[in-house]
Amino acid sequence: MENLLVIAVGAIFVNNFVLSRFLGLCPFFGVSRKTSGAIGMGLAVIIVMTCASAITWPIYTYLLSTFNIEFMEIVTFILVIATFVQLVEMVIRKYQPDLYGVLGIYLPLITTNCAVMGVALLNVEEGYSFIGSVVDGFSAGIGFTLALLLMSGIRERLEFANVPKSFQDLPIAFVSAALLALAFMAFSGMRL
Amino acid sequence: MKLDELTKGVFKQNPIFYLMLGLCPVLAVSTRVDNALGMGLCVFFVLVGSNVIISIFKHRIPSQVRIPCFIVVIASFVTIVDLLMHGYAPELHERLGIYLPLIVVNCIILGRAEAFASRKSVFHSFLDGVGMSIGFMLGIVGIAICREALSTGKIAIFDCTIVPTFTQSPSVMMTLPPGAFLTIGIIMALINYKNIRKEGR
Amino acid sequence: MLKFNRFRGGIHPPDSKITAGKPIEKAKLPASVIILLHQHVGAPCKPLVKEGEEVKAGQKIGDSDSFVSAPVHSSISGVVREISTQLLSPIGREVPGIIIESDGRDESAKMEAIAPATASKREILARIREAGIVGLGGAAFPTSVKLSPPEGKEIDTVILNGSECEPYITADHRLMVEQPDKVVKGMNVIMNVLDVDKGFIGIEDNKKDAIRRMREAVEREGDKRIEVLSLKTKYPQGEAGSLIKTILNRETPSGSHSYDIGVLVQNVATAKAIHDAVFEGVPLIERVVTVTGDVKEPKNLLTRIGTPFYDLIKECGGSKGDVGKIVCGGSMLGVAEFENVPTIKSTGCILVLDREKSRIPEERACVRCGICVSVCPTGLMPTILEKLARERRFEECMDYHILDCMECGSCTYVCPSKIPIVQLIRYGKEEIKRRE
Amino acid sequence: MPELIVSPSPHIRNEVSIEKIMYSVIIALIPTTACGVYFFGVHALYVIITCILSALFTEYVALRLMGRKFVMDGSAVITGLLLALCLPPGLPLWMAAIGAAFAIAFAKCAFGGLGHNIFNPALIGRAFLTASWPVAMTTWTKPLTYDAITTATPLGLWKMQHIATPSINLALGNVSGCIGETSAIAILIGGVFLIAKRYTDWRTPLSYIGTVAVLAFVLGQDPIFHILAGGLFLGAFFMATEYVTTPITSKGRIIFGVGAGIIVVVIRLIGGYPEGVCFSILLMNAFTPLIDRHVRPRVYGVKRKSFFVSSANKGD
Amino acid sequence: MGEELKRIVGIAIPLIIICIISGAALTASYDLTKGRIEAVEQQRINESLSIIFPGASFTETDDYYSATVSGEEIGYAFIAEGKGYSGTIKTMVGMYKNGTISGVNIISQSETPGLGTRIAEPDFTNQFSGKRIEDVRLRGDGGVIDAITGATISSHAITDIVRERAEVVMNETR
Repeated sequence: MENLLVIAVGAIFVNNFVLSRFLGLCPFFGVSRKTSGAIGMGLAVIIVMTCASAITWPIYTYLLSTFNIEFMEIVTFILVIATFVQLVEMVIRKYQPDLYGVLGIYLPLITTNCAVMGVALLNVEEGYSFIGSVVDGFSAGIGFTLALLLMSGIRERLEFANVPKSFQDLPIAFVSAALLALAFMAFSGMRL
Repeated sequence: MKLDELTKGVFKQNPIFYLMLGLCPVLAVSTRVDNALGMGLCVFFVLVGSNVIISIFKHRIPSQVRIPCFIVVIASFVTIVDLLMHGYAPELHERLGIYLPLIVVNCIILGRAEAFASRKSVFHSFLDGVGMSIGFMLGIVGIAICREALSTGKIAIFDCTIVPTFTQSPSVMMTLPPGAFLTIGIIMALINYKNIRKEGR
Repeated sequence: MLKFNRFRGGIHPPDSKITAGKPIEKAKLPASVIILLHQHVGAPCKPLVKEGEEVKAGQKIGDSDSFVSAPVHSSISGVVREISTQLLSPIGREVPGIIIESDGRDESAKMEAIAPATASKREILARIREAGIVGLGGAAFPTSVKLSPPEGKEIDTVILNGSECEPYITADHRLMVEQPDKVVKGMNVIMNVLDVDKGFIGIEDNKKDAIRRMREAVEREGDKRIEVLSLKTKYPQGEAGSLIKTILNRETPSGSHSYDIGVLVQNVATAKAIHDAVFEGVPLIERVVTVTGDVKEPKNLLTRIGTPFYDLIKECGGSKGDVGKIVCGGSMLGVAEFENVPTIKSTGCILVLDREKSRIPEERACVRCGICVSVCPTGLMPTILEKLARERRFEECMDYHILDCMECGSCTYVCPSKIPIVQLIRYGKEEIKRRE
Repeated sequence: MPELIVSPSPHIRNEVSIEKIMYSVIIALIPTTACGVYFFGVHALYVIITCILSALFTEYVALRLMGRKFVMDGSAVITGLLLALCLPPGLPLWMAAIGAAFAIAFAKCAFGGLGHNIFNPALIGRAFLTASWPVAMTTWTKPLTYDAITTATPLGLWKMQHIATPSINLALGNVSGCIGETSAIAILIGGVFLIAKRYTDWRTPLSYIGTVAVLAFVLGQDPIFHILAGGLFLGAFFMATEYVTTPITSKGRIIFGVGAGIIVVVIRLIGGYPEGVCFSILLMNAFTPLIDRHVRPRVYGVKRKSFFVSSANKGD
Repeated sequence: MGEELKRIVGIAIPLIIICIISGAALTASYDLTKGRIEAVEQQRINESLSIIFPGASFTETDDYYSATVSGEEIGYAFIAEGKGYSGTIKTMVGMYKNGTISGVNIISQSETPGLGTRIAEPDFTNQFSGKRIEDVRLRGDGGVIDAITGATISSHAITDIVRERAEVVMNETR
C-alpha cells in the first residue's frame, strides 16, 4: 500500500504536471488569460483526470496485462479517454446544462490534453494501485489547476503592465512560466 | 506551389513558434540535441505515416467517426515507433520516456490529419507532413541546441562533439523546466522583434 | 467619556492652520457684489428684482418654487446693475446671477425675530428657508429640506460638525472660539425641530481652545442633551460618513443617506446661521471666510456673500510671490479658479498657492505600495480603480465599488508615484453615470 | 493677476516620492551591508559592487532597447544590492554579474520595468543562480577568516548533521552564510527604521517571522534558531515587503506572511534545500495577484460579500 | 429502423476495419521487436551484474540473483529502485554474503544533468564497495559515504535506496 499523501504531494507540488513535467501546456497557455476561464478549465481537468485514471487502471490491469498485450496500451488509452470525454460532455449537456455552460467549451480541448493521457501512462509506469492511481489523477488535476490559476492571476495583472512590444502576450507568458517554474523548484527533492 | 506545401510548415506556419502546437515534448525533451533529434524523427515518422494513410482512406472514413479513426491510425504509428525504438535505440527510448507515447496526443498530428490529410491528395498530404515535421524538428533541435550549449558548455550529438567545451561552469538551470520555458519565451520574443522591425520598415 | 471608534484609513497632511490664532475681522464693504442665483444643491432661483432697482442688505432678491432650493439675498444695499444669465461660479459652472453696486450706506432689511419656545416647527423651518440657509460646510444642501426628513425616517441623533479637518481652513474654528453660544443655540433649534434628545459636537483635538469654549457654552446653555467630543485629528474626519462612524460606530449603507441610519449632520457655521435667522431675523448674507496660503497677511474675514475673491485677497495684502493657484475651499477638496469669482454661501476659504506649490508633479509608474488602499476611508482599492478607469474598464470599476468613493483625495495626496488617482476615479464615476 | 493654474483637487501632495522610498531602503540596508563586508572581507564588497553595477547597466541597456528613458530611481540599485546580500560571499564575480543581469532583464524589464514585475527580481536572481550553479551557490566561507575556507551554514549544519548553532552567534552574524543574511541585529536595525518611517508595513515581517516561530515550535523545533538562522530576517524585512510583488492590502500582506512562513518551515523540514526563504517569497509572489483579487478591504457601508461573488458575477 | 441500422453499420464498419488492421499491424510489429527488446533488457542487466561481480555466474531467484564463483555462492545481486531528486533511480546492487556491499551500478536515473547525474559516476559509486550495510549513509547521517557537492538530495536518495533494499535482501537470505 503506497503512501497516498506522498503521491498527492508529489503530483501537486514536487512533480507538478505543468511546471515540472511539461504536460498540458496547450491549455495552460491557451486558457490562462482570465481567472474565470482558468477555474472552469481546472474543474474540467480535475474531473476528467480522476475518471481517466479510474478507468484506465482496470483496463490495463485486467485486460492488457492479463492477455499480455501491454503494447496496445497507447491505442486503448487514447480511445478510452476520447470516448469518455465525449460521453461526459453528452451527459453533462443533457442533465446539467448549467455546469455545461461553465465546462462545456473546455471539455473538447481536454481530449488532446496530454496531461490526461500522461497521467494514465504514468500510473502504469509507477505501478500504482487502483486507489493510488485515482489519487494520482486527482492530485495531478489539482496541480494543473493550481498552476493554471497562478498563471491566470499573473496574466490578468500583466494586462496593466507596460510589457515591451516584442514580449507581449505569449513570450511574456513563457517568461512568467519560467519564473513560476523557478519558484516551484522549491518543492524539488521534497521528501515526506 | 508544391514547394509551398513543403516550406510553409518550416517557416510560415512553423508548428512550434507560430501555431503553438506540440509544446509538451518540445519543452520536455529539448535538454539534449540527440533527444530532440530522436523526438523529431519519431514525429516525422508518425506525422508522415498517418498523413499518408489518412489521405488514402479519406473517402472511406465516415465523417461521424473520423476523429476516432484518426486516433487509431495515429496511435498505431506511435506504438510501432515505440516498439522499434525500444528494440533498436533503448537508451533514447528511455530518455524520451512517456513523451514518446504522448506523441499520440500531440496536437500537431491530429490537427494536420483533421485540417489537411482528410481533404487533400495523398501526395500533398505527404508533402505537408514532411514540411510540418521538418518545421517541428527544426524548432525542437534549435531549442535543444540553445539549452544543451548553455547547460553543458558544449554540443554533442550521439557522443560526437560538434562544438567543443567553451565553458567549464555552464548553467544547470537550462536543463531544468525554467530553462525550457525561458528559451522558448526568448526565441518567440526575438521572432516578434524581427516581425515588428519588418512591419516598421 | 465615550469610547471612540475610528474610521478606516485617513491621512495626516500638515495642518497649515496659519490663521488659527487670528480673530475674525469684518471685511471692508465691497464696492459691488455678485449674488449668484444658484449657490446650493437643487433648483436655481429666479430673480425677484429688476435691473436698476434699489435693494437693501438682507433683501430677498431671488427665490424658487421648488422644494429643494433656497432663496438668495442681497448682501449690501445698493442698485441692481445687471442681471446676467452667465456668471462663473466658484465651483466651476456658469450660473445666472445679479450684480449689485454698493451705495455705501449699508442699510439693512431685517426680518422679525421669533421666539423658538413658542414658535411651531413649521414656522421655524419656514424661517430657515426664508433666510436662505444652506449647508455651509461645503455641500450647500438647503437646510430646511435637510431638517424635514422623509416620512418614516426617524432621526435620533444630531451631530454638529466642527472637525474642520482640511488643512488651512480656520473659519469654523474661529467661529466656535468667538461665538460658541450662538452655535449651541443654533444646535438647540435643530434638535428641537427634529425632536432629538441626543446631540454631539465633534471637534478635532487640534482645536483645543474651540473644544474648551464650546464646552463652556454648552454648560451655560444648560442643555444636557448636547455633548462636545474631542476627536482625533485625521483627514477626512469632517466627512459625514467618517464622523458618524467615529462618534456612533454606524455606517451609512452604500447608496443611501445618513438619515437612513437616524443621523443628521450639520456644520457649526450652519448652526450659527440658524441662530442668526431665528433669534435675530438676519438672513444668510455674510459668513467667515479664511483667506490664507501665500498671501501677505492671512486672515479670517467676515465677508458679505458675493464679494469677489480678488477684493478679499487684496484686503489680505495681496499675494506673496508668484501666484500659481487660487483655490475656493481647502487644499484637499477645493476648486482651482481661473478667474475672479464671487464668494458664495458655501465658500469657507480662499487659498492662494504660489507657483512652486502649484506645480503638477510628474507622474510615475505605480509601484503598488498600497498606501492609497490603507488610507482610503471608504475601504476601496484606489490603485486598482485608477488602472481600470484609465483602461476604460468601467464594468470592473463597478465591481470594485467605484461609486462609493467620496472623492476625499487622500489617495492622490499620499501617492508616491504622484498618480492623479482620485481624478481618474472621478472620471470613471462620471463615465459610469453618463452611461446610465 | 497672472495666469492661474487650474487642476482638480487635491492641491497638495505629500513629500514622499519613489526616489525617497528607494533611497531610504538603501540607507536601511547599510548596517547589513557593512556587517557583511566586516565578516566576509573585501571579496564580499566586490560582489556587492558587481551586482549593483551589473543591475544598473542591464537596466540601462534594456530600457534603451525598449525605447524608454532611463531614470535613476534607485530601484535597480536596490535589486543589485539585495541580490548581493543573499549571495555567498565567495561567489565568482562573473556569476554575480550574470545573476543581477538576469534578474533585471527577465524578472523586471521584460515585464515592463518598475512597478510591473510579478516576482521579486533580486530573489529571481538568486533562484536563477541556485538553479544554475548549485555548487558555487552552496560554497560558504567562514566569517572573519577572509579566505576561502569552506564550511556549512547553520541551517546546513542543522539539516545535514543535526548540529545547532548558538543563538548569540546567529544574532550577531558571526556565522557562515550569505553576505547580508548573517547578522539578525543589523537587519533588524534597518527594518525597524523602515517601519518607523512607515515605508514598510509591519504586518508582513511580523506575520512571516511569527508563523515560522509558531510552526517551528509546534513541530518540536527550536523557534529561536529557526527565526535567526538563514535569510529569514532579510527576507521578512526587505524582500517580503517589496511593494511591487506583494499584496496591496493589509489583510493580503498578513496572508502573504503566513503563507511564506509555512512554506519556509516546510522546505526547511522536508524540502530538498536547507533554506527556503527565497523560494517561499517567490511562491507567494506568484499567489499575490490572486490574493489581491480576492482579499479586499471591507467597503464602508457595504456588507461583506462571499469569497466567490466577485469572480462569479464577472465572466468574460 | 432498417435505414437507421444501415447507417450505423455504415459508420461502424470502417472503424472496426481500421481497428482490426491496426491491431494486426501492432501485433506484427510487437512480434517482430519482442525478441529484440527482451534481449536488450537482458543485456543491460547482464552488463550491470558483471560489473558488480566480475567473473561470477548468476542464477535468478524471485527477488535477487545469486552470484556463484566456481560453484560457491559468494553473494547476491539485486535491483534497488526508489525516488531520487527527480524521478526514479534504478540501481543494481551487489552484496557479499557477510553483508558488505560489493558494488553499486546505476541502471537508470533522471537526476539533474551535470549535478545529480554524478551519482552514476564511478567516483561516487566506488565509495560503496566494501562498506557494511549499516554504514551506507551520508557522513552527516553517521555513515561513511561522501555526498556529491550540490547534490545532497540525490546522494541521500541513493544511499537510502541501496541500504533499505539491502537490508530486505539480507533478511530474506538469512
